[in-house]
Amino acid sequence: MSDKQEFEPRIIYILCSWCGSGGGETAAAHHLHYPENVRPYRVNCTGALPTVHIIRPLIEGADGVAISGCHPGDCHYNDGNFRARRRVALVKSILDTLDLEPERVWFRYVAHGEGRRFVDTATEFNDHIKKLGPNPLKTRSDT
Amino acid sequence: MNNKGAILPAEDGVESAVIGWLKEALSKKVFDALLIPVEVPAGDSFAYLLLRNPALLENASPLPPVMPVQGAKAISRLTMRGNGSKRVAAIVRPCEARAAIELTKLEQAHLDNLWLITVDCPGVLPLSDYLEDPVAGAARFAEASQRWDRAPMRPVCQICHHFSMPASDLHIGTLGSAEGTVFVIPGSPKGERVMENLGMPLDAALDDWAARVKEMEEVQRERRRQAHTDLKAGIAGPDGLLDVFSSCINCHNCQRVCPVCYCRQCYFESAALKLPPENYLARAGRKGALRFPPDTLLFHIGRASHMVLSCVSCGTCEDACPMSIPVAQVFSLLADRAQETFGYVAGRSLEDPLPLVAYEMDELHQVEQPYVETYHGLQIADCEQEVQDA
Amino acid sequence: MSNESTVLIYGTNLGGYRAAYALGKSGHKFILLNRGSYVDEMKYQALAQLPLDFCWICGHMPQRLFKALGAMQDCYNAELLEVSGEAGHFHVKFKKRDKVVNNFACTECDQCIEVCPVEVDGHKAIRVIPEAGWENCYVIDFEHCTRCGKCEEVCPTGALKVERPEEVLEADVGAIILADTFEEPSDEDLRDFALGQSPSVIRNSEVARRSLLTNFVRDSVRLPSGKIPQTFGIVVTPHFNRPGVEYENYNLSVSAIYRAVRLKDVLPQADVTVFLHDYRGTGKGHYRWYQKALDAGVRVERAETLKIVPEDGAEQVTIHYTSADGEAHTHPVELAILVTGQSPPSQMAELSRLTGVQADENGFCRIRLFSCCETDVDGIFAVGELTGPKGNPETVWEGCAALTEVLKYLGEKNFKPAPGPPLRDVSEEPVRVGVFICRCFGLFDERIDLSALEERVQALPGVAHVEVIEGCCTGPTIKATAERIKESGVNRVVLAVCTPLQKKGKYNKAVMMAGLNPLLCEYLRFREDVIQVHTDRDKMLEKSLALIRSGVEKVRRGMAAGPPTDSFTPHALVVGGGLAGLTAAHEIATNGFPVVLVEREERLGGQMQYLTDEQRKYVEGLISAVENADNITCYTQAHLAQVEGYAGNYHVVVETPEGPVPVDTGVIIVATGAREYRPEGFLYGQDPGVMTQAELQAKMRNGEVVGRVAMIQCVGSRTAEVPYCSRLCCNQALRNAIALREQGSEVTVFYRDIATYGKVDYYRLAQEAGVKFVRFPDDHYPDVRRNGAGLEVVNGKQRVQADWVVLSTGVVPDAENNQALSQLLNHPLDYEGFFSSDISNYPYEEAIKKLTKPFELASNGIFPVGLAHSPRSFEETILTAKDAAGRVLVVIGKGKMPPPGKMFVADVYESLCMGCGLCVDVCPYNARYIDEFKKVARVRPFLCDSCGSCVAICPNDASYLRDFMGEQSIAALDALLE
Amino acid sequence: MLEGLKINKGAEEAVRDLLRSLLESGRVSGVLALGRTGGGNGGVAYSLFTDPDAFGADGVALPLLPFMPANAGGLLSRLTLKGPLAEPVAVVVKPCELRAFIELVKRNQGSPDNLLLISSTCGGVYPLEVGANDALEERLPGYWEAVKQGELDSDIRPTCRACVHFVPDNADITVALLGEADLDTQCALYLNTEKGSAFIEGLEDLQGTPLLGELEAEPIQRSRDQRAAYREELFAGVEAGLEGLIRTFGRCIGCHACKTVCPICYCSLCYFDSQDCEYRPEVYETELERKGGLRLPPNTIFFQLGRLAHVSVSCVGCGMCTDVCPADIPLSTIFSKVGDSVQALFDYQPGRDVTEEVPLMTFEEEELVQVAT
Repeated sequence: MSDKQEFEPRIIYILCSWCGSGGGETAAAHHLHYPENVRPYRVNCTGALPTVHIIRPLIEGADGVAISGCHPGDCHYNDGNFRARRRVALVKSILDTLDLEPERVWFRYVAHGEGRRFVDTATEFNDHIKKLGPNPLKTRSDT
Repeated sequence: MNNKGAILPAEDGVESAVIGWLKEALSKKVFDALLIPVEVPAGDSFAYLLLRNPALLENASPLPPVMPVQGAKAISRLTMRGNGSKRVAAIVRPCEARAAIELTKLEQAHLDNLWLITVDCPGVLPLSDYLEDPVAGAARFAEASQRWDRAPMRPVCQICHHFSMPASDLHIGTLGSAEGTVFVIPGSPKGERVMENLGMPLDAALDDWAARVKEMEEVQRERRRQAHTDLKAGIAGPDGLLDVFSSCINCHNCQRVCPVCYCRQCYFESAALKLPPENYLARAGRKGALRFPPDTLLFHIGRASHMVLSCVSCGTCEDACPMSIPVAQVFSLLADRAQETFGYVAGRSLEDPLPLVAYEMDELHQVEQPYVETYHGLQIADCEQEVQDA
Repeated sequence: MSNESTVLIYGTNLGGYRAAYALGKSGHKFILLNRGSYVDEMKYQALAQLPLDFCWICGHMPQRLFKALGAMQDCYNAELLEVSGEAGHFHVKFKKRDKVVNNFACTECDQCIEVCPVEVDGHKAIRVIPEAGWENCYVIDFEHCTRCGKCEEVCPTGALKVERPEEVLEADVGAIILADTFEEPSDEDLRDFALGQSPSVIRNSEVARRSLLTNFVRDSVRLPSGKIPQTFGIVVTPHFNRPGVEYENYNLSVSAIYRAVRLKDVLPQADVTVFLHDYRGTGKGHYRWYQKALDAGVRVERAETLKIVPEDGAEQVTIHYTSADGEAHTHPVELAILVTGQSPPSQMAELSRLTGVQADENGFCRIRLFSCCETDVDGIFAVGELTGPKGNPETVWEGCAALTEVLKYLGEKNFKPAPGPPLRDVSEEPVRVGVFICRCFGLFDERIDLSALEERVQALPGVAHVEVIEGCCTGPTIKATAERIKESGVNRVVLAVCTPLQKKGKYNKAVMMAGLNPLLCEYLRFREDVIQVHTDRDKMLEKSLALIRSGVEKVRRGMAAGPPTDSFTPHALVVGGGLAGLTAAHEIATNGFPVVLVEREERLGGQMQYLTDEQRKYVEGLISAVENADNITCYTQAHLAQVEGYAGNYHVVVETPEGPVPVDTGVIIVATGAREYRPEGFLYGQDPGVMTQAELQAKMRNGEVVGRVAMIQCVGSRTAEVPYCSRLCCNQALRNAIALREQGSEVTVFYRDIATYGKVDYYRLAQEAGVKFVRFPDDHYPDVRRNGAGLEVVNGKQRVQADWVVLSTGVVPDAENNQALSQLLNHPLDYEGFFSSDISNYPYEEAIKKLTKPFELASNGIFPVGLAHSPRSFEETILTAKDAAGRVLVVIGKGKMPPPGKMFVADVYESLCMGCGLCVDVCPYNARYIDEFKKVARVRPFLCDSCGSCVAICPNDASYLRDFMGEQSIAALDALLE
Repeated sequence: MLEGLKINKGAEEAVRDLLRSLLESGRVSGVLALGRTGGGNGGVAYSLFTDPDAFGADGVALPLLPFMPANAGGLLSRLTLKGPLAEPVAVVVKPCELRAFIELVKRNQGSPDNLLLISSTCGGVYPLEVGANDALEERLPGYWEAVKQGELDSDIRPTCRACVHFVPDNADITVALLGEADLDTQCALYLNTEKGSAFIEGLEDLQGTPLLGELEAEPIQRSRDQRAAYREELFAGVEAGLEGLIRTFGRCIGCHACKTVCPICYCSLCYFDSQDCEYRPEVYETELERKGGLRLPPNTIFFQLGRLAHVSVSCVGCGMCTDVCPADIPLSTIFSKVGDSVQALFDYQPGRDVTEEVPLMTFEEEELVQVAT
């Protein structure tokens, strides 16, 4: 139990450069705080995110990968988020089939103005991953 | 689909009947050339031959005991740059035809001038089993396929439920046919035209065939389900999975022989993953060690994310694995689950759009993480309590 | 003397913004007078009427861009003082007072907020207006401000001045665009709805305002007690308000329905009722929302009268209403949301006095007939809600439509962005990465140990130089940073700064001034990702290091490349020679660009049989103007036979009676129109007394008249086959009904919902004129029968005798033609079979953000207008055509153009590309194609918006963005994990 | 300079101790060596170890395991492809792997800087399938017994049994194994270079006595003679001529796995997988017209001959190609046979010396077209 409390997850938070990142900017403008171990990674659009970019961190050291882009209909490029959703579904299906904890991947829309939601997502995801415990893959040397 | 077919006499067995039929088609100029497995000169394996000379059909086999090369790969090689001018009949197994359909959607094959001809498939032997003693292998195959006994066949063939007519142009139905005959079944207008040109009226009812196929499909489906359940128990979680792939030598041969892995250079061999030494040392430092070459698991999962939606479970990967990893079985499981997510069946039809190209606005909400409103803000639970109280 | 080239824009409605954008793009400077004290203060419409709560902030970027480039002079707290001169040569005098904080010099360090001693309602007297969203606007609450001046002292860049002097300025301008916003009805205007009398009544615009920050969560409707209401009443107030108080634009019904659906999304158990008189969902896709609401369990109550009564001390109000049968009902709700209309602009009288423009009888600015924005004064234009109740799409369309008019009065272009500084070729140099860490004028030092960070960054592999800089977002710091980069001798740069989305231009400028290609640089959000969101100094240091390491790994692999260019054929092709096509062709040609007009029929003019005399005359005028124009080529009895190419470079073959004619064009305007629905049943075609509205008009023109007329609405609209509202029929029917009443006929209108809209309330006029209205159910039309006395209309138990039965038939797309053309042009049709104006229009077809998105070629240089796009009235058809013409004029003059993303475009490694075409399929901009000979994908750079869809779909990284190459991203991700 | 060290521990333990203390002392940042992967029924793979525990008594590392899941020459190239190591790394590889790495360094595919190369006199390795089915463990006692005698276990790959370059030329440290009768209790380390010596000298935990004597003793000579004879035997079995080639490669499935695992094949995209070898249908149709029939996928012989032309001069005879061939074609024998003659022609021995230049490799793509089937 105490181990789990001390466990500090390493989290990659993949953000689209419009809404997802914008949420982070709004959060910053309001000085809202979230755990330091959530590390943002910006892509132009969640629709530009190859599946490998979700899988790789999970193997190479992340305890969780969260992805936030624009709400349905808000995508700066029209449909990138719908495409991202399909890709996330695919990755989750693969992880699920292999019992590799698909719940380590989160996909949640965050709009530019949603600083609160951004921070809540980072915090909630961090708590959620803490409950799950460390990602066993990231310490496996034989991957 | 037409629910009528024609009956082809096959007193001397399916193989010679089909070969004879193809010879006739060649001589009648219904086809200009055939793409068909032919025994190699040393007699110890089979290879796809594109032939126009009927004499070369002597050692051909529409149902060879092994599948050294996935036929869709041969079709792709022939037509990747466009439709040919010659009418080619490709005699392939159902899984090969399905892969050809996928490759066509991926612009790696062009089928306008190519007829996919399939035969009810009893499966094939594992390549290594066969190569150990080709003569004995051939006999074992003949005996087992006669009885539709899949036990000696490759593990994925044992659980194949798409062994009969895929979206091919013509299909040879051997199941449910009367002794000494087979059905010839057109599956497309293109196929019907061929029947017409060959003077084969569509007057045979296919009920017996369809019933037998259905019956066997159900058995196979159940087998598949059971096998997948057992398999899943074995590969579950990081421990199981890494056990299964622990002996992988990173030769990437599974990818190289995979018909739907159409990339000239695989992403997992690309510059993206070639990193400076400090990267490898840092990763090793995090884990205590880094398997080298790195990215074995990334390759398998990543490759899965690239191709499982088009995977036809043909088993070629497993045949080509020097370490006997049950890669085809694992991928058949991944493929079934992933394709189910999108309501897609690889190779079912040319019309179904590839799942990652299309999308619906209203779908897959299960992957959207619901927002627990004001997670750390106002105590929403209290408010809800309030609502309930009210 | 040539005309002035600058334009004065007064007011900040969406139309004004759009016009500003169009002017800047087409090379004209403009002065923007904002009555508000910050950028978004006067944007009522966006909030009040935006039926959606989505994020559309990216659509507003251009304004800032033009200021940065020098096309825009923006004035705050502005007031117009004097206008003299005439079209082409106006002299204007105005006063302004600059914003307290000059955003361009502000680093958003928040030190002013920290030192401010005054705290009101949990805020300091100086605070950020978060509603502005895309940039943090600092405002002072002068009511509470003590003028202590501490904020001014602490401001590191001098961006803040508590007391700004009021300045009076004068300017010579060629034209004036009036773009003032409307007023929301006041609490007093809404007194019947208990607004201000109970916490349980709230405006929809208020919900939208709250939602803009939270993307509509339950918080947006939370009651003051903290309770989440469970019963909602959504009331469309103009349906029940006193006449003349507020006007309805056509968005209101769908706004109400949309709000109801969203409520059900977040509170599925809630009881949601929408109160309206009629569901007036006349816009594209509006009726689908209606269905969606019903499916979601929303109750839609059609009421005759409605009043909201507060309950003392309770968070509850009661909605008293009468239903169509006259029965009175009450419905208590915990929250009533008022969907309000528009009140006439408050500035109208003043504007009339200053400029001479005239108000109409309702107090809106009057515009000339068949013109979208010409006022009574030449050279002065009015756009958006200033001229009447408007939906967002129309407002935005008017912005570009105004351009077509304004350009006629302007002189030579007077604005051109300055060329960038020369860039160094670093391809032969070994990689040397420099990391520049912003201290934000000392602010960051307080939060993090910058020298420790500097030291640790220095030790990172590949880092040649580390330095802490003051900032890189004000003129002097940009220059200083450029110098430091240059001096350090590095050829790759990581800038650890803030908000790259907003400040990217500045950062690019700094590195370009240092001679480096922006592709060799990475900008990190040091402030947003570390400084302002965390507290643990050690962990912040670790995180900063990881972010910087990640950036270093990315730029180490960066490759420089220049912006690709492509040519643009400065010709336009218009398909369809009806009103829309003629208008577009005329506007484009008048501004000097050759146009080819293709008409299927023998003559131009389209469906003239439906027009009034006045309209007919107007169209005939247009026809002769088009036929006599030197630079318009008309082909009649012609159609498109072949279309190849892409936006800017279309190669079209037009099949004419004289044979095929090749046409090269940059853009294609689709104005192929639609057709009238031909009714089945209702004894139509069997009894001479049954006719359509158009046929009725013909009879009326001949002076025929009868005693009893029955009209049936929605014939061929809102059915299973035609699932939309045809928009035109209600106004047309009621105009006819009123005219018939004037002739003494008795008129009964059978309807589902009367979907009138606009300044003239025909519904009320018809009721006043004694037209009878009978509602029929959604799922059952009235029957038309013959009996001895003539015709009889049977609606349930009701029977109405009539001499004529007039069917109000809708507009249906020309399905066959549209299908064929859609395939030929590779341009999608919408659900209803009209041409889609946007490639993706979820969830609402006229989604405003798409309209404000400044990318003219996003729809591939194809502009559907008029009835080909959607059912439109005569005036609206002109508007869509002029909007398209305006958007065309913005781009058509550019001979060689770089892509909108400059060097940040997608590209292909040919040796890896398999030509599978997945990237072509997923590209939303048609920016890709397969080179059939080499069988590899290629990029049309100037259609590429760098979205990266192609990168993600490509299995083997053959596709890449120039700043997001496979090896960059993997290395950056790995570094982030360390 | 210390030239050798005799350690009073079994070879395996001594090498583990050496590597562990190199890591623990910080003299190296990592060790590339074989190790167990997976859980209970796992396999064997190379790993870059940073944790010294891997070399403890129960550690997963197996540095001297007679198994080759990949040619480590290629792995060292991968490790140092994008630049030399900034920190020292020790590697334990087989002589053929070392030779392959030297060839790759010559082609700018890697850098030996900061690498401590440890090799051994090699008693050959088992075929891959032995490692795949857990049989490896059982064979080890027999293997080491044979090695002590200077003999090779009969199940060792034919390629190894025919290998005459089993003494590492370029290692910084050579672990004497072949013919070392007291292998279980004694370990002789030959420190061939100053680098090797510098890393060992003063290393705590590694006590031993200076070693005097020659590596090249009788058992090594004997083994070399035996292997040379077997080599001749193998070469004689290669079917000659075009017919022979066609027969031999008849069952090739065109997977190009031989190329993928070949350490010398360093191209990221093989010429035979490139666009140049993707043809339009008309090309096949013309060919069909001429020959009546053609094999698909094409270029079976073209690929093999072409690859011979590309790599034979540097073929180190590691046998990976044979190991992975799903069609069981004895590729390594053929490549070694051709390699020997080509190398003799240029008087070149691949991997002998990093300063020795690769003989100019010229070939013409056109000349071999006629032999393609």
